[in-house]
Amino acid sequence: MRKISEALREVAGRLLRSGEVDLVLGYAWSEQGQGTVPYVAFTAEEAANLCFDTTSRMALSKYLLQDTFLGKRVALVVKGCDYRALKLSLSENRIERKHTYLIGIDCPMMDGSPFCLICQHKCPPAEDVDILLTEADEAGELKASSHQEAFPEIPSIERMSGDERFEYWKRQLNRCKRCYSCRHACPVCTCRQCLFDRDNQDAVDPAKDVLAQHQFYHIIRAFHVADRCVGCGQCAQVCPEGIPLHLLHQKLQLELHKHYGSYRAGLDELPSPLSHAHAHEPDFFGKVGKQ
Amino acid sequence: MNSSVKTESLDSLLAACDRLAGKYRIFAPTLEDAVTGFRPLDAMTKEQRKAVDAIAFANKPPVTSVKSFFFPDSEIYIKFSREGRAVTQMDLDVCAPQIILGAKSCDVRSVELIDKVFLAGPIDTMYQERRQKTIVIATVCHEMGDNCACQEFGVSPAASAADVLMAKGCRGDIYLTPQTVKGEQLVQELCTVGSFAVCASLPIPVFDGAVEQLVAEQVQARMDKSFDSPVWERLAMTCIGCGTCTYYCPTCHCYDIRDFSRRDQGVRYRTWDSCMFLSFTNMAGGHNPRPTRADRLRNRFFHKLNYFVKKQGELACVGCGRCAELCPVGISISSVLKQIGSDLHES
Amino acid sequence: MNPNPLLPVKGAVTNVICESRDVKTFQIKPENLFYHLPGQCAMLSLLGIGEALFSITSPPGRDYLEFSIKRVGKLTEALHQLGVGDEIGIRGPYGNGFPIEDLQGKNLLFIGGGIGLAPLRSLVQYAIDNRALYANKLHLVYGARSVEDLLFERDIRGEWPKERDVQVNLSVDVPHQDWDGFVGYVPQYLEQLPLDPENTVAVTCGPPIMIKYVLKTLEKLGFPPEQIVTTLEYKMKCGIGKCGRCNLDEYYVCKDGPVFYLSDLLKIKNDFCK
Amino acid sequence: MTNEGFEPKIVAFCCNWCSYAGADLAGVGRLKYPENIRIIRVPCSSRVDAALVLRAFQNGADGVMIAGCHPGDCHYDTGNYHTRKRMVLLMSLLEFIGLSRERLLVKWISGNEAERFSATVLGFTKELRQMGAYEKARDLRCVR
Repeated sequence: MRKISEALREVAGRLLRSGEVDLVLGYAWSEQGQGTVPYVAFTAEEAANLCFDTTSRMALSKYLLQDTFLGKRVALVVKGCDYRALKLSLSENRIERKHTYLIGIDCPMMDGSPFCLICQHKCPPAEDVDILLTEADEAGELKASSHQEAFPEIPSIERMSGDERFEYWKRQLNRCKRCYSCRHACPVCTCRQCLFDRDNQDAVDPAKDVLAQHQFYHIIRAFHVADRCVGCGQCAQVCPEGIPLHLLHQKLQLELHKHYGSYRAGLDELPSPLSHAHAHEPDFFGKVGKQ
Repeated sequence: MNSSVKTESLDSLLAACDRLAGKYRIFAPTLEDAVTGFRPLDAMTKEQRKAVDAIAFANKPPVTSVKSFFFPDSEIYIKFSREGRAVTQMDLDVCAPQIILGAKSCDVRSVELIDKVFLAGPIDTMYQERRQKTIVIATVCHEMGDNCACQEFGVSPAASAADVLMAKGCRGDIYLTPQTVKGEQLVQELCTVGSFAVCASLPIPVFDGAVEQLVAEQVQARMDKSFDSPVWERLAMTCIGCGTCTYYCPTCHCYDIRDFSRRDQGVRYRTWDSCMFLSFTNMAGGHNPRPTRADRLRNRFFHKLNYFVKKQGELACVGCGRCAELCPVGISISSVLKQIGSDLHES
Repeated sequence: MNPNPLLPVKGAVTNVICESRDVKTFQIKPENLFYHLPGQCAMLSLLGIGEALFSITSPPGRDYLEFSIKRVGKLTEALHQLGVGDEIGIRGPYGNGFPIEDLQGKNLLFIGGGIGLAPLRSLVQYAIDNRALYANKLHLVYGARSVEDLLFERDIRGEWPKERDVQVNLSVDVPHQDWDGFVGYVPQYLEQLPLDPENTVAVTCGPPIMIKYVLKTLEKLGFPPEQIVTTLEYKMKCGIGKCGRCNLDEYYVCKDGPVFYLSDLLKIKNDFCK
Repeated sequence: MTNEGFEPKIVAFCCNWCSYAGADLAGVGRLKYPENIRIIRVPCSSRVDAALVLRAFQNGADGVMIAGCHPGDCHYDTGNYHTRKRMVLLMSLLEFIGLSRERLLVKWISGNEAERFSATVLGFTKELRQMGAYEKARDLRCVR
């Protein structure tokens, strides 16, 4: 990733020196040897710390919703999936396009993420970003041919019996501590006040040892991002307990595409499938009884 | 008093523990879905049981610390039911005696730091009972993991104040050295049910203290100087505001008290809370003394490196490296110390 | 085996006084009455709904405890449904209370805002009950949003003005046809009153915004920080200095506070009335 | 495992314009349907989102029924279109996570179909008696 990192540093330095942007939001090497972590460069000298490689996974668009970035002109590094998440926030007027300078990157496929194995949108559209950095000679071809191959756990869970599936998810969800890093890292989970943040509400309480509450939180969150998930894989990546949360989102998206046609959040036109419904859509609960 | 005993392998120690299962609930660190953590010994699969050796003697602590054995993530302390206006409180199940097999010295040290809060002033009896009923067998670390910084915080990887110290010889034989009355009593019980031989010395690696130790008062002073520094604003720009660092830090002990009820029945319970969440200090009128992420982040590190020193005289960190490993954006005690330029970490 | 400090003790509501449309004063008799200082608080609890810390508004020495509660949320809503004879959980006393030794032999200037009069009332009544120790001038300046929001009518317009050398000045934010008193905010009212900082301690309690400006005005009037005492309002859950949320720098407002001298507060880095 | 004497608790969200009217008509017409059902009247079947269904199961329901107008008859035009879209996804996710899909029943019952309402409730109750109590999504802190 040397070429992309060098190009990134050069672009960032130029932008900061010319004052075209107030800061550059990208990635830098982490002292703890975790690969790269999000990094903010304010000056040209700090731009030299910027780099990009196959560990630059965290989607950065959600940061711009924070008030620390309000009103600032930000240069933002966006891979394919990041751009899709950013496009959602742009379409909801949560981020001003004119306050952002988009440094698109032809993504070299992050390591450890099943999504990248079948990703067909590694590169943000050239006309929508201000500059596009590619590393032509390393264009990785698809490592997996089908969704099943990239997410083998989904068919294997589906083949389980009802009780086995329950035991599998009970073991996983019982490890959940509700640290909410899955929600905070998810670039499309962007409500101003989240259902799970409101005080004194009865819907879910923070008890860490009640499976029913964990089920509630994870099913509802999966529902809220069902037609928004852009497949960045961060929900499972940041979970300290290694719970494969991305499977819930992928399973829901598979069902959505099966019944209502494929829809790629952040790419296809709005409105998204779950925000509208029509007579011509299939009916599963008609006179003929259960589907 | 503390004569060491020896057994030829960890399996024979585990076998002895199995025979004590009637009296104690025994926990050991193992793998579950590629995540390390303490699990009940009697509920482990064969592979999990085999994995105990590697994880207990690894040079870094498991993801979840021993804190949850004394300060559980959720703990019901009132169970009630109501008929008309009369409320009756049902009694709760008492905590069974338990053995933690394979804790790290950094985790053992972190419990001592939490003791300073929960066992002082109006004693937290729930915590106290669990402390009294738990026997900790700590392992000896032979080398430091990549995120480990225990020696910087005055924790010796090879010596801790645990009830029993456990070390592994070169041929896989296990040495147990009791260090407290509870430890002595446990070792005797183990000897009666397992094949142990009394032995003299315990092969503990010597750490020559090459690593220079942080002085609590100096770190506190440097933090005082950096209160208004832009460091906190900068760190808060990439922090995503989740609760991972607080829930997995072995010295974090903040909690929330909540009620759950349904018609005429309910419980009041205590559960972990995180100072990184907005609702931690949000008041009924909407007033919040720490409204921004930078406020909350600064408060978290001040509690560990400044307030705790002023109140208890010690840094509230044991250098276990969990924050460095688990924070999605790489913010940790050592990265903060570097940024505020503590004497050891010149930035 | 000492009891679990978080367990509430049973208490019975013995009287309910409606102070205003959203404030009620509850008289509670706990099973074992505990002695408390003026300015201390206690945790009131309704099992299944929640728990919160309220200042004790009755002075020490009574065989009951009084709490004035403003309806702002789920628990206070439920508390407002309580009637005489109902059961309530209570634990305490918590907090350090007012420095009653330092206040002896001094003129006392009480500045209250809205529900903030509740903790002050405990101190005013205590001073009146022990007039020998607090023989000097007692001066209360109390403001509320409207005439209907003025609390403790029986005291501020009944008993207290009758006492020797006690002056009560009242203000409201919103004019009202049969109100001839001062209209405006308490800090503005202070500037128009003849206040002499000599041998006087000012004790103020109210919403953070009011405390911020009252402190500025008191400083302008020449009150040194050592002669200004205030209470702070933070979210509290345990009340015993352990659950970690009510900290102001290294002090826990529930244990090292809620009463502070301004001179101590000025040493604190965090803005205490943000 | 049919444990005799077990009576399932059913939470039924009935849309105010059709199914609730159907239930009413069943009552007026003296049609018998088991009293296991607890009817919650909702303005439209699309008022019921995943959170309500899960909370019903959390609080002790053994079965949840959502009854709405036939597609095309919705008082708000597209209400039941959303319901069916949302519920088919919820059912598949419940199944995926190991909870039972059969305990969530969605049925279109119009205002005059009283027999269909009581038959549906009768059938659902029988099925649930067969399946037994349901603890997998229940908050077990309050057992009664």
